[in-house]
Amino acid sequence: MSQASQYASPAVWIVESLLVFFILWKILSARRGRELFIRRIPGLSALDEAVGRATEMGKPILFAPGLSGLDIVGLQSMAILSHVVRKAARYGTRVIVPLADPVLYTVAEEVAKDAYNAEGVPERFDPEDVRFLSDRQFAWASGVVGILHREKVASALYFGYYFAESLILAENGQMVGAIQVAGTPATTQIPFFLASCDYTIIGDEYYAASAYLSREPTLLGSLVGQDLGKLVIIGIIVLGAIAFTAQAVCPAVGWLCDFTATIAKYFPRS
Amino acid sequence: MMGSVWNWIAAPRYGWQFAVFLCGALSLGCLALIMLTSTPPRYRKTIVAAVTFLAGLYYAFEFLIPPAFWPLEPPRNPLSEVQPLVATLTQIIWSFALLLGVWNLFVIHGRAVVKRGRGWCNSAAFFISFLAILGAGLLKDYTQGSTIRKASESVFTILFSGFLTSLDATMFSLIAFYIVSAAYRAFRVKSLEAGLMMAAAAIIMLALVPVGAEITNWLPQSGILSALRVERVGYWLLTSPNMAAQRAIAFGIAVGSLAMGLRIWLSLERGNFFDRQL
Amino acid sequence: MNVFEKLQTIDRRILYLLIAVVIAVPLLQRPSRHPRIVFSEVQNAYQTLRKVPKDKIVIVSCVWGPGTRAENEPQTRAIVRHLLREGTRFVILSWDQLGSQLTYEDASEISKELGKRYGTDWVHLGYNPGPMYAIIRGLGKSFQGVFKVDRFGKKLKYIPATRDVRDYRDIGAVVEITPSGTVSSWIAYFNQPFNIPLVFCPTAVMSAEAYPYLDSGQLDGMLNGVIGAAQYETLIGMENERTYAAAASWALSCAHIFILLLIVLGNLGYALSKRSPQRRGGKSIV
Amino acid sequence: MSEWLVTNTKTIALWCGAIATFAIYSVLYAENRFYRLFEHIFIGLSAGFGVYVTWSQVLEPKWWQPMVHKGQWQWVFAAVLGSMFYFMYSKRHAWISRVIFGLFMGLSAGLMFRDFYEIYFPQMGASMKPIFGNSVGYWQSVNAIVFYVILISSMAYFFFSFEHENPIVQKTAAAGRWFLMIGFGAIFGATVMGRMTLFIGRLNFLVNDWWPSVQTAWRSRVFQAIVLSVAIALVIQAFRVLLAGRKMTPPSG
Repeated sequence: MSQASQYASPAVWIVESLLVFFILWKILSARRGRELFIRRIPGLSALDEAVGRATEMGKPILFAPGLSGLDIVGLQSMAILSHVVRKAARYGTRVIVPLADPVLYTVAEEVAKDAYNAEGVPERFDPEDVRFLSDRQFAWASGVVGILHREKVASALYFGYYFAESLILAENGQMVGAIQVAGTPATTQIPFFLASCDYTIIGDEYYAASAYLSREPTLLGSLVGQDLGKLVIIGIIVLGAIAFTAQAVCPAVGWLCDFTATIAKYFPRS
Repeated sequence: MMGSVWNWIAAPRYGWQFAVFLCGALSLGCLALIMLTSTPPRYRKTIVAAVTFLAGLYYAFEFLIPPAFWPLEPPRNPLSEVQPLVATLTQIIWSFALLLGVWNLFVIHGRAVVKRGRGWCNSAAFFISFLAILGAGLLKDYTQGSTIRKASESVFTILFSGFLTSLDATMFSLIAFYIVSAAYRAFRVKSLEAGLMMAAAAIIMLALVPVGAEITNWLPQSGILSALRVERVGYWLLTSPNMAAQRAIAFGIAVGSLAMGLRIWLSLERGNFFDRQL
Repeated sequence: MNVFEKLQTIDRRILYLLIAVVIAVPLLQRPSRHPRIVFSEVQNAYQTLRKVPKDKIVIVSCVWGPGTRAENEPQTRAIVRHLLREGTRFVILSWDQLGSQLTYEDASEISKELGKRYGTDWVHLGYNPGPMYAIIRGLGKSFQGVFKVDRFGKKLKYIPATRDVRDYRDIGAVVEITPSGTVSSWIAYFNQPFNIPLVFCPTAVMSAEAYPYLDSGQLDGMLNGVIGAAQYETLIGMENERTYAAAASWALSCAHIFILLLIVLGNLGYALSKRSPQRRGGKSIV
Repeated sequence: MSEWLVTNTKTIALWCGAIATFAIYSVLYAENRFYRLFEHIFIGLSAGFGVYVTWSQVLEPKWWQPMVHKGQWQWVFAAVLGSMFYFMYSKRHAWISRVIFGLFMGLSAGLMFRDFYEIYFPQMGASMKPIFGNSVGYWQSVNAIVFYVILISSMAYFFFSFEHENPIVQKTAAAGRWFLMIGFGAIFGATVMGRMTLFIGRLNFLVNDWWPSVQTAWRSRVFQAIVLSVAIALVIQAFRVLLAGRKMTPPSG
């Protein structure tokens, strides 16, 4: 497919501006101090349990961001890492972070360092705990499997973009008896995490994670804006469904035909 | 006027001119870096935010502004024309980062080898295999002599198709085993959710193999009852409920990643990494 | 620990050994029995290729290489055998350097066995580096403009099988045998615009992607992985031969049944035992 | 030596592949030294190969060649930008690496508008189905209704900004989670076959490619001696493990 030849149609402008508007509006109103509510996300509450267990057992925690690079998924993973490292730093529990992307590795190191600083224990940070393993999918997986067994990790947290290696890691984590929590936007890997992990957060709960963990007004506002955005999408689909149904019921009405043709043009079915 | 100056600067240089321009550009780059190092802390965040915003603006405008809006004849989006260049440039800059990761590997394994602690042989094996494949690869590309070239080609083939691809494929195929233990352990009907997941998986597994299809072979091939044949049910599960559920997740992720992207682009993101004083 | 609890906590190593045996035995023993049930998409693929007029040619496009040989080679062999038996001329395109050699060897072996001749009954066009969409786009307008010579460098206009193939009007069907997401190029640039039947032979992993296309009728048939190949062999009357496809499809069938059996055993143990399992991981999947 | 290497490349590669295969599969029993060694070899090889590929396929043709051989001196700025990553090792100037991170974060964030269109607009389009009408069959109607029920209830589950206390919302979201589980089960079931064929592929390699060369090698006495000594070493090791009662990774059900 040639990418460069496609440009935003008016429909794209309308839909994307609506979404951007709702998200920014809610972020700004939250920053001005409006109280916002978000519901409980069980898998994320389990993160604290995982840190607690590792502390009790005196064993390290593994935090694997999958194959994510320095993109939106990877940065979200770093936000969760920051939370975990801070919690762990408080109790002096090690967090091992194996990475598959050289650039994200540098970010992860900074994030870990910052978290130790924020807890006032910068001396506890061991640079060897944040390691680059390999940017090759299964070489990375083989390395993580090795760490899981050799370091006898008590808790394994998988947050980031995962491909087929998800099950390899989760089953080996299961083998060493680690408590496991996972979250990924990769829909095809969620079933395997569900099968092998103790807690799995699914779909865009992954994107809600940083807001839920930090209770930062900006992030909470964004989350509320996202809900409005989802309503916009549902609205569009319902509208489309009504139009297509109406056209199927009375196929002879000219303007209905034109309208559905316009929808089909702006929402091409690939 | 501007155009001719630009053309003069951008023209290829050879010989001593090349050396002068290269050194000039290098010094200019270093100067910029030195200026950056002496930036007062209160401007640093602004610089980072500005770079982030401008970089994002490029791809945003490239997509959002159709060719008709640009005052150009024939109508075109000039940002799209430089897209290959931007792609190459980012790829090259990104490539320079590779050594960051390799450096980290060297530090960790180098320390292990020097200390001769437990498992230092493995770290030595890391260095040997690293150097072997890199050396063989470069030797085979840059030598003319037929013996060395042929030998390095052989070594490269052995390391690449012998080891690397086999290790890759075998590691991948481990999933065949893990999927068995995962299914066995997880698919217990302890809750409605677990039961539904198990039932869907079981039906599809039956539907995909002919042996499974024999179970409902007594049902007719056509007519209403045929919809109950296991291969039809499996196909329907995959295409209808599964597709709807996956779309629901996809739309949530779509908005979630849009919001996250927006926060990063506009430097609204919060968290230790983003809040830190630079 | 009573029997029911044991049923729930079989050592994983035993499971691994068993699944290895379940898969290896049919592969090594090579039973001749083919699947009795043939899925409708395989049936449709067979009918599509059978109905190709004898004055038209079939394009067999092979994207696979050694990496997915286990799945794509049996598909290629079954399709080639069927076409040779029907007496429908075909050309093989390969998009993989090593795959090009493999597909040539497969087709020559079958053609020798059936007493057919290279050049009159089939032609191999060698390795094409791509880009795939550009070549596909071009061949509908001028077949011999895109492909000039066969694998041995002989001009297509001097080869009896391809002499009269000019454009899409002389092409009866396309078979795409692939381990990756290449089928959309054929649909978008060739089969949809020129209304030419398309048979899709993906690896099992890629097949999920094909269902929407099958649903919308953009694909005229599909051989899903090695099981599809075994079912196709049933259709072309090889149901009593000891083939790799039959063995592999048995291995896969057995593996599926084995996993289902394990699930049943685990649940039986769970349902019959009073106490819940001790291991935390088995507690709940949610 | 080099001649022997060149003539026997294929055989050596086969044997290396077979040994690597066994090494990785050994982790199925328990993590062990053999696996550990090959894990490190794997990481070493992929790092070395990564550097080689980055040089030979990106930096050499796209950066070095144009700069040095085609006189495009401007490319040197790319190296300056690339060097900014390495400021992270400096305590005082670490923030400069943030500038280049910012560049990449910005680029990936800027792509979100296009990504949203390319990935999700077609899905929205495909989700607009007529529920009934003249040209809509009975079965199509049922499927469309099922589709909307699942889509909307599953999306309801993903609303975060209000507590699911209202019974209607609660029920809808709970149903949404059930439907999601059906979907995940379907993905799980559909993946099994593909994963099993991966193992079939490895088995094929061992049986069809490697085993013939074992049979050839078996004719030589040296090889027989090697196999015998390896076998004896393995048996001794196994006994040592058993006698020492060394604990392997505990099995789990």
